[in-house]
This record gives sequence, structure tokens and C-alpha cells, in this order.
Amino acid sequence: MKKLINTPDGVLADSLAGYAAAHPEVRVDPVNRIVYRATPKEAGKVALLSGGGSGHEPLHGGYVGLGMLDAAVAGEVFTSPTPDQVQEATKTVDTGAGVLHIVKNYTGDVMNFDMASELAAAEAGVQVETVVVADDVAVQDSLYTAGRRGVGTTVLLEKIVGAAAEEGRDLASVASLARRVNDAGRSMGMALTSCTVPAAGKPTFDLPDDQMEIGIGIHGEPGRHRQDLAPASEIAQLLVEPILADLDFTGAPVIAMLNGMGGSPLIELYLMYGEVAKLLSAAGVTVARPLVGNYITSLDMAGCSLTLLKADDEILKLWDAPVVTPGLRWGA
Amino acid sequence: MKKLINTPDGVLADSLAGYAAAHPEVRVDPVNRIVYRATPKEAGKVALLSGGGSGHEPLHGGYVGLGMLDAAVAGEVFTSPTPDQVQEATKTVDTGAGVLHIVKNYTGDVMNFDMASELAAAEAGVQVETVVVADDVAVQDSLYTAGRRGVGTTVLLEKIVGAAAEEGRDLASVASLARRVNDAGRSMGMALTSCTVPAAGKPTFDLPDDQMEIGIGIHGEPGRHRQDLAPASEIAQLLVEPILADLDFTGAPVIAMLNGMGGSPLIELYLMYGEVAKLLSAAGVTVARPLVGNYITSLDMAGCSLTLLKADDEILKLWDAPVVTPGLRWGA
Amino acid sequence: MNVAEVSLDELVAWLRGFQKLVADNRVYLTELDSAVGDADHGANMDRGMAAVVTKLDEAPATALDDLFKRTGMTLVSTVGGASGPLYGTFFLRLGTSLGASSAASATELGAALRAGLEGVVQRGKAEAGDKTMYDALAPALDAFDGVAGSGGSAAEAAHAAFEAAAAGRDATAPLVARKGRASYLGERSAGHLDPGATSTALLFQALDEALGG
Amino acid sequence: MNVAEVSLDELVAWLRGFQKLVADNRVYLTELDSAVGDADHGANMDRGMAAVVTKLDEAPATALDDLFKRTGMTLVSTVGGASGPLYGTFFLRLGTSLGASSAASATELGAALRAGLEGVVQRGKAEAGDKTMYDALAPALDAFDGVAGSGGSAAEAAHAAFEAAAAGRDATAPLVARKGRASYLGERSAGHLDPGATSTALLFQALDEALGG
Ligand SMILES: Nc1ncnc2c1ncn2[C@@H]1O[C@H](COP(=O)(O)OP(=O)(O)O)[C@@H](O)[C@H]1O
Ligand SMILES: Nc1ncnc2c1ncn2[C@@H]1O[C@H](COP(=O)(O)OP(=O)(O)O)[C@@H](O)[C@H]1O
Ligand SMILES: [Mg+2]
Ligand SMILES: [Mg+2]
Ligand SMILES: [Mg+2]
Ligand SMILES: [Mg+2]
Repeated sequence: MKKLINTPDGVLADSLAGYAAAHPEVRVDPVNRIVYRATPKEAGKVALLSGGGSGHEPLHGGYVGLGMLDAAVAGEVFTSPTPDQVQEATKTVDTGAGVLHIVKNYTGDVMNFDMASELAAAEAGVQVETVVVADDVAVQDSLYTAGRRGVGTTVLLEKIVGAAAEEGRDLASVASLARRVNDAGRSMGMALTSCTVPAAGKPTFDLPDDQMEIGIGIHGEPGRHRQDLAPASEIAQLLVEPILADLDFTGAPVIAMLNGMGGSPLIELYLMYGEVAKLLSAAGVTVARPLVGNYITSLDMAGCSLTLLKADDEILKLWDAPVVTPGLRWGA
Repeated sequence: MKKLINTPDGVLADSLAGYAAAHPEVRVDPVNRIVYRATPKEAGKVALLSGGGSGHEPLHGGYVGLGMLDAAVAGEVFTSPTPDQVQEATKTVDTGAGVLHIVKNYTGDVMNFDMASELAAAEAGVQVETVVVADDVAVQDSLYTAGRRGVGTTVLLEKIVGAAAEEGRDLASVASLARRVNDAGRSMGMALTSCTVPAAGKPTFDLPDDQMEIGIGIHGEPGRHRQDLAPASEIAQLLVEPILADLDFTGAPVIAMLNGMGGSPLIELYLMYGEVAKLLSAAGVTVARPLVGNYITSLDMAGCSLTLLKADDEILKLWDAPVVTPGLRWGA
Repeated sequence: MNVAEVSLDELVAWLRGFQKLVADNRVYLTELDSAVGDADHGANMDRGMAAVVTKLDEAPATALDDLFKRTGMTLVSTVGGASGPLYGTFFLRLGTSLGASSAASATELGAALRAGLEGVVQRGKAEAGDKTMYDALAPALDAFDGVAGSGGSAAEAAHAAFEAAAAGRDATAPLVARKGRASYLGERSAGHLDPGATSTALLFQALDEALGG
Repeated sequence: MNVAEVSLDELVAWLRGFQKLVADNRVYLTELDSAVGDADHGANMDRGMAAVVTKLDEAPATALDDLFKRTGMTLVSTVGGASGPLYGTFFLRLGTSLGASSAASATELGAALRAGLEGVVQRGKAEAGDKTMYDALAPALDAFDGVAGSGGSAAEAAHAAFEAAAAGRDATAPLVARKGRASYLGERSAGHLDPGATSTALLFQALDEALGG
């Protein structure tokens, strides 16, 4: 295993320490592994809280700041945080207007956040609403599975709903916007290589030099199927087609994110976006806002994912609103 | 070779096409492989032009925009652009106030930019000044080599000098600021893996699983020496010590960039920055502005580099000025 | 028979034994989780049980409910993932069921284990054949109850439970997962043991060993 | 002797032959550049010479200066890197030296090649032993001049030049580089052939073949 780390068990603590040193605009609680805004939100505004396993950087800690999250709770690599952590963050960020939990749909995440909101409501009287992001079209038979995974739409949702919370909307309307955004987002991912979980010390799965995995998530889990390596134009089809088959993206402005899994360089991500853009345009889909880069990653995995979000004028306006976070920044 | 590409020879053209699709705020000339601002600078202001081989993204195309470059010229992967390309871009961006060429110190880059500025001066009467960035302390015996390589300081210089040009300073003062910034910057890099040049099809060098290269540049060239893998804390020493031995960084505010080589995920880069920050603080160096991420890369190489720039109030003010580029953005 | 034959010390030994087995099988559990999940089950369980043992070292358990509630809460607050809430809830329910006593009969222990299983089902909604820890836990409890209900000793019941848990674990191999991360793999999840069912079999191996096996 | 023994056609054949040798050795040149540089010398030279041949196919050369100036300009505008300006300048100087004639004597060709070498040195400031293309080019020209100056034919001079270029290429192996990217490696650059010296040996192999070798 080749990684810039000290020890496998220390990765999270050491990385958070570096994150704190690099970003004075956030405050890191190293004991509870929570990233907060250095300057908390004004009283009376709904707070946004997210979190999950680590290894997806910049998600979630990188999205704490004006216009996006109020706090992010970090679990161990690929392991959802515990209820105690979530409860602590929930109590801290509440300004009295309640807290929205943004939870990616994984059994562990859902259970831990559920326990936390039960605790927070019981102990501190904090009003909590939860949106569970579930946008991965690679998971097809939702009835016979834990349901669709929460992947790329999480990033877009945190941005859009973050802007709405900043406007001062109340918890119910922030939560219903969040659900609307989740319903309008779809993602599909692929991997050229497995990632290596530090504590495991070797790649999660073996992938021959001439093969790729299609339909992966963000935890190094193997995908839905494996096939021969293909040119970028074909890979783009494998991402675009299942998304467009799942939801009609024509007739609305679309936010498109071509996301890197952590080990693929920008030159390749732009190349992939070029192929995707051609297919979308041929399918009559209008990309109003493109985003290309590493936004929700899977450690050092090489590969990419595509997320499309069917937007409207309100969502675009919220998308364009100022955001000042380490991971996403514009307008201020 | 596992890459998100169509064909090795098409990488640059295809990636530029995707870059154009992703960033309507820039204009790409696909024939000459030049990235321009979509909205050119006001007449009378000095224009900044940079370029070099591709494979270092976001450098240079990602730094075109308000407060930074006016154009970036892209060569083939790791191959400097040709004089024709540079000359074309030089003529296009000149508003009458002259053009600063920002050239990384490599034999090929220096020769091609030299030929271009001769041509541009002769043919179009454009006033050209050149700054050659040479900041890599891994190259020690400058007398017996092509001189120090231009690496991380390039990014910081393009930002700082870009802000000065935006203020309307004249060519001589922009160029002398650029040289001052170059003189104040030092970098050192290391690699956990080699990168793979698409046209070569396999890793540039073999590196056993338990070894790393110290003193690499940004072209997949082997480094100054090879040694056993070490914990992040020791790697940080290998980067910090030669930099501090080369220039006294105490007594001034320092801009510190912990840069990823393209294949290392953010969780590791933050971790490395944490180790670096500890060493700097112990050495009495005050980091005024930290920057962590992939800013000047070497395709899919895993590894990182550290750049320190000894700043002053003027440089910090220019650093903090608004910048709106795909690769670096704040203040607007 | 309602003889209070299982002592607090034996149950402490159970948990300490489980911790050792988990530590010894950390790599193996993670390998299983690599095949169908995210390669962390070994690290998760090891982190949690190490924390439990540290807590027990700091302050010895005073009663059964103290023992199991602290165990459950420690797991909930140190493990995360799916296994944290599931194993945590399991032990919390054991504590509630056994109360502040210092020993339990075989049937009391059986009833407590069943309360634990119910907690797991409430949290995770797993059913038989979903390819989860349920598939080792449920048959183990049936076997335990069968022996304890027909007058067997707690040690005999624990031994039967271990054998049933191991069989249940093995039976997860051919299944297509319908819960947890493995379900994302669809048909590709078949042919691999479930990591959680495997750690649950270790739980009953530890009980068997602690009660005299 | 000042007989105009080398024809335009032969020199066109030289360049076409060089293109073929470069294409055949593309992978090899890149491998050499992997060891001491950035793994692109084969791709660079191949891209450039392919463009030269395309230009010659589009419009046949009308005179020696037309042939070599177009070759030089095409290399300058398609190669980039270090080799683009260096090989480009080399051929541009050849064109200037040979002028608008349609044939050259051996000594005229020798003088033109030397003008090319001077251009390379002006651009790159390389000296003997720096481990660059200079180390194949300079001995090749010395050998060429030696034969041509003592009354040998152009073909004989080209053959001697090729042999000297090959020897010069081989002699770069033990050197520690002082110019170009290889110089960054310090001592580690020793033990590898210089890629540019190797492509320069191919240039003289092509000349040898074109002039009758
Ligand atoms: N809904 C569920 N009900 C019961 N057990 C479950 C459920 N989901 C997952 N599990 C168990 O959890 C195990 C995985 O635990 P672990 O790897 O620690 O957590 P995560 O899946 O969050 O990474 C699975 O092997 C399975 O036995
Ligand atoms: N200053 C120089 N003078 C002469 N030849 C040089 C000089 N610098 C480099 N070269 C030659 O150029 C070759 C490398 O060419 P190439 O790989 O195409 O360009 P780059 O080094 O820019 O990647 C070297 O092997 C060497 O022979
Ligand atoms: Mg997990
Ligand atoms: Mg090169
Ligand atoms: Mg797991
Ligand atoms: Mg080269």
C-alpha cells in the first residue's frame, strides 16, 4: 500500500489536523471529528448537517462554510459516524430553527443518523428533519436491496439547499426542497482501479489491467458488472444511458457533474466530460451548469461518475448563490 | 495503461474539447490549442501568457481568467508548445501594453518561448518580457545542469502577478514583480508512483512497492534518489528541510502550497500538509496563506510537492485580490 | 429449570473472548467485506470490542445490565457503520432484559439473546435469507432455546447455538444479498460468506468457550 | 572536388528515410527518454517527421533551401520540446547554407551540416560531453569533413559520418548529463544512452542509406 500516511489507524485524525491547519475558515473538533464553520450562522436560520465515512474528500468537510453546510461529521474511512458524534454536532449547530440531516442512503449511515436524531430530539429538544440521498442508478432492484446509494447528488443538494437555508427558509421548506432535489438527481459511476482502504492495506478488489468496473459506488465496493476497458466515448455511453433511461432530463436546465473518484487526473476528467457533453446534447439535454473535478471521491480509486440534476429556475438561482467553502467556492 | 481516453494521440484535443464545454467563461482555440478568457482584458493593461506541456492540469489552462492569466498555450503531454502557438497567443492577448511570458525553466520551454517572442516582436511589434520560473531545490548543482526546474512557484506567481497586471501596472514593473516572486519561491517534490505518458503507454519509471522517489519534477522524470517508503512525517521532513536550507523563510509571511501530483487523494494531501505545518511552525516559519490540493500535477502520479513563497504585505495583498479561474477562485 | 447458572464473570469472559476472536480474525473479516462490501468489517468490530474491553478494564462490571449496557453503548459510540448500531442494539437489549442481577439461568439468557435479536430486526429490518448477521443469529437462538427449553444446561445450549450459528454463517455463502452493502452487487454477492454472519458466529464461539466449551 | 554530386532527390530520400527510421524507433526512443527524461522523444520526433513528409507529399521541394527550410519550419511548428527548436534550427541552417540550388557537392553539404550544428549550439549551448545530440552530431561532422576534405565522395563521407554518429551515441552512455532534462538526474543519468544522440545517429544512418550506403 502506497499512501502519504503515518499509520493506517491514524489517517483520519492526522488528515483532520492538516485540514484544520489548512483552513482557518473552519473549526475542527478533533475529539468528536466534526468540522464546523469558524463563524457560526446567524440565529434563526436552519442549520445543515451532513457526514458519513471518510475517504470521499472534499465531501463532507470540504463543504462546510457560507452557503453550504454548518457542520460535517467524519466517520472512519468508509464507516458512517456514530450517533454520539452526530448528536453533538446537531446540538452545536442548532440556532433554534432546527437542523436538516443530509444522509447518504447506506444502512449504516441511516441507522446512525436515526439514533442521533432520536437522541437529539429527546435530550436537547432539537427539531431534526432528515433527507436521505439515493440517486445511484447502478442499483436497479431497489425492492430487493438496501435501496439506491447516495452519491453525487449529495454534493449538488448540499449546495442548493445550503443556499436556501442561508435565505432564512424554515425547516419544513428546506427539507422539502432537499427531497425535491434528491428526486431530481441521478448518478452512475465506473472504476478503472480499486481503491485501497488504509486499514485493509490492499485493494478492495482485483481488477485485471484490461478490465473496468461499471456501476460502482463510492466505497470501493465492486460494481454491477465488469467488462473490457473501452474508449472514453463508450464509457460515457455507459454512464449517460442508464441515467437518461431512468429519468427524462429534456425540457429543463440540467446541472451536470463529471466527478473524479480521486485517482484520475483532471486532464482525463475534462476529456470524459467532453464525451458526456456530446451525448447529452445529442439526446436533447441542455446542460445549464457543468461541474468537472473531484467532488465526491473514493480514496485513490481511478474512475469517474456522472451526476445529472434536473433543475428549474429556483434551483439554478440557489446554485448560483454565493458559496465559500474549501471544496466549492464562487460569488464571494 | 488505464486511462479515461479515446486514443493516446487524441488526449490533448479531446481534453481541450471537454474543457471548453465545461467552462463557458474561457474560449478555447482548438487548432492552436490556446485557452483565452472569454471576455478579454481592458485595453492598456499588461497581458499574462503562460503555457507548457500538457499533463499538469489545472496548470496552465485552469488559471486563465480574471486576476490571473490572459491565455495559456498547451503543448502535447510533457512537451512544450511550439513558437507558432505562443506567437499566435501573444499577438491575440496584447492590448498594447505588452505581454509577460511566464515560462517554466526547461530547455524546450525556454527555447520555444524565446523563438516565439523573437517572432512576435519582429512581426507584430509586441513588447514581450519573459520570466523564467526556476524554483525546484531538488536540482542542486545548477551550474552543471539545465538549472532549476520551474514547478510550484509557477502557480503562485501567476496568481500574484496576475493581480498586479489587473491593477494596471506597466510591463516593466509586472516583469520585475514576477522575478521577485520567482526569487522568493522554493519547491520540493516526491512520488509514490510513476505517471504514465499516454503515448508511451506504460509507467515512465518502475518503482517497487516499498520504494519512493525523492526530488521529482512534474514530468514523470525519476527523482534525485530513491529510498524506502516512509511515514508522512518523514516525507514531510524530506520536503521541508531542503527548502529551508536553501532560503531563510523566517521573519516574513509565507504562502505555502502542498500540491498533489494528480493521483493522490485529498485526504492524504491534507494529512501531508498537517505534517508540513508542524515542521514549519517548529522552524519558526509563519504560514500566512496555506493552499492544499492538485494545482500543478504530473498526470496520474501519486505523490506531492511543497512550495514555500516568502511573501510581504504587497504580495499578500495581491494574493488576496479576486481571482476567477477554473483552477483558483475567490473574492468574486 | 431456573437455576442462575451463568455468572457475571462468565459473561465478562464471553465478551473478552469475543474481543480476542475478533482481533484474531480482523484481517479475515475485512477480506470477507472486501468481496461484498467496503473492506472495513474487521476494523469496525475490532475497534469496537477493543473499546469495550478497555471500558471493562477501567471499571469492572457491577451487574449484568451494567455489563451489557456499557458494552452496547460503547459499540454504538465507537463502531459506526452498520455493525455499530446493530451489535450495539443487540447488547443494549441484553442488558435491559437481564436487569441488575449478577447471574442468569439458561432460559433467562436465552430470552435476553432473543430480545437482542428483536432489537437487531427493529433496527435493520433483516429477514431470513437476506444474507446478514440475522442468518447466523436467528438459528443460533433457536438452537439455544431448543436445548435450554428442554432442560439442557447453558453450556450445552451455547454449544448448540455456536454450531447453528456456524451453519447459518456457512449457509449465507450461496445467497444473493438483499440488505446492507452487499445487496448493491446483486447476483455477484452470491458465492461469498456474509461478514456480519461470520462475526456473529465468532460471538457464539466465544459464548460456547466462556460457558465451558 | 566541387562536383554537384548530391541531388535534391537524394536529399528528399534522406528526409523520408529519416522519417521511416524514426517511426520504426519511436518506442525505442521513448524508452530511452523514459530512463533519463520525460518519455516523449519518440513521439516528438515521429510527430515532427510525419508532418515533414506530409508537407513534402503535398508540394514537392523545388530546391535545396525550399526542402530544408520547410523541413525546419515544420519541425519547429509541430514538435515543441527541446528537439523541436534544435532539429528545426539545424535544418533551417542547412537550407540557408545550401541556397536555391538543386544539388550540392560533398564539401557544400559538409559546410551546410556544420552550419546546422552551429545553429544547434547557438540555441542549446551544448558542449562536448554534455550528453546531448551534440555528442553524435559533432563527431559525425568531423568525420564527414575528414572524408570530403580529402577527396572522398559524399556517399563515403556520409558513411563515415554515420559510423562516427553511432560511436558518439554509444559514448553518451557513461556520461553524466549537463544539459536538458537528463541533467536533473545527476549521477543517475549515467548508464543510459541519450535519446537525442540516438535520433541523431538515425539521421546519419538515413543519410548514409540515401547517398548509396
Ligand atoms: N439491515 C441489516 N440487518 C442486519 N444486518 C445487517 C444489515 N445491513 C448490514 N448488516 C450486517 O452488517 C455487516 C456489515 O457491517 P460493516 O461492514 O461493519 O458495516 P458497513 O456495511 O456499514 O460497512 C454485513 O455483513 C451484515 O451482516
Ligand atoms: N541544450 C541542449 N543542446 C542540445 N541538445 C539538447 C539540449 N537539451 C536537450 N537536448 C537534446 O534533446 C533531447 C530530448 O528531446 P525531447 O525528449 O524531444 O525534448 P524534451 O527534453 O523537451 O522532452 C535530449 O536527449 C538531448 O539530446
Ligand atoms: Mg463501512
Ligand atoms: Mg518533453
Ligand atoms: Mg463494511
Ligand atoms: Mg523528452
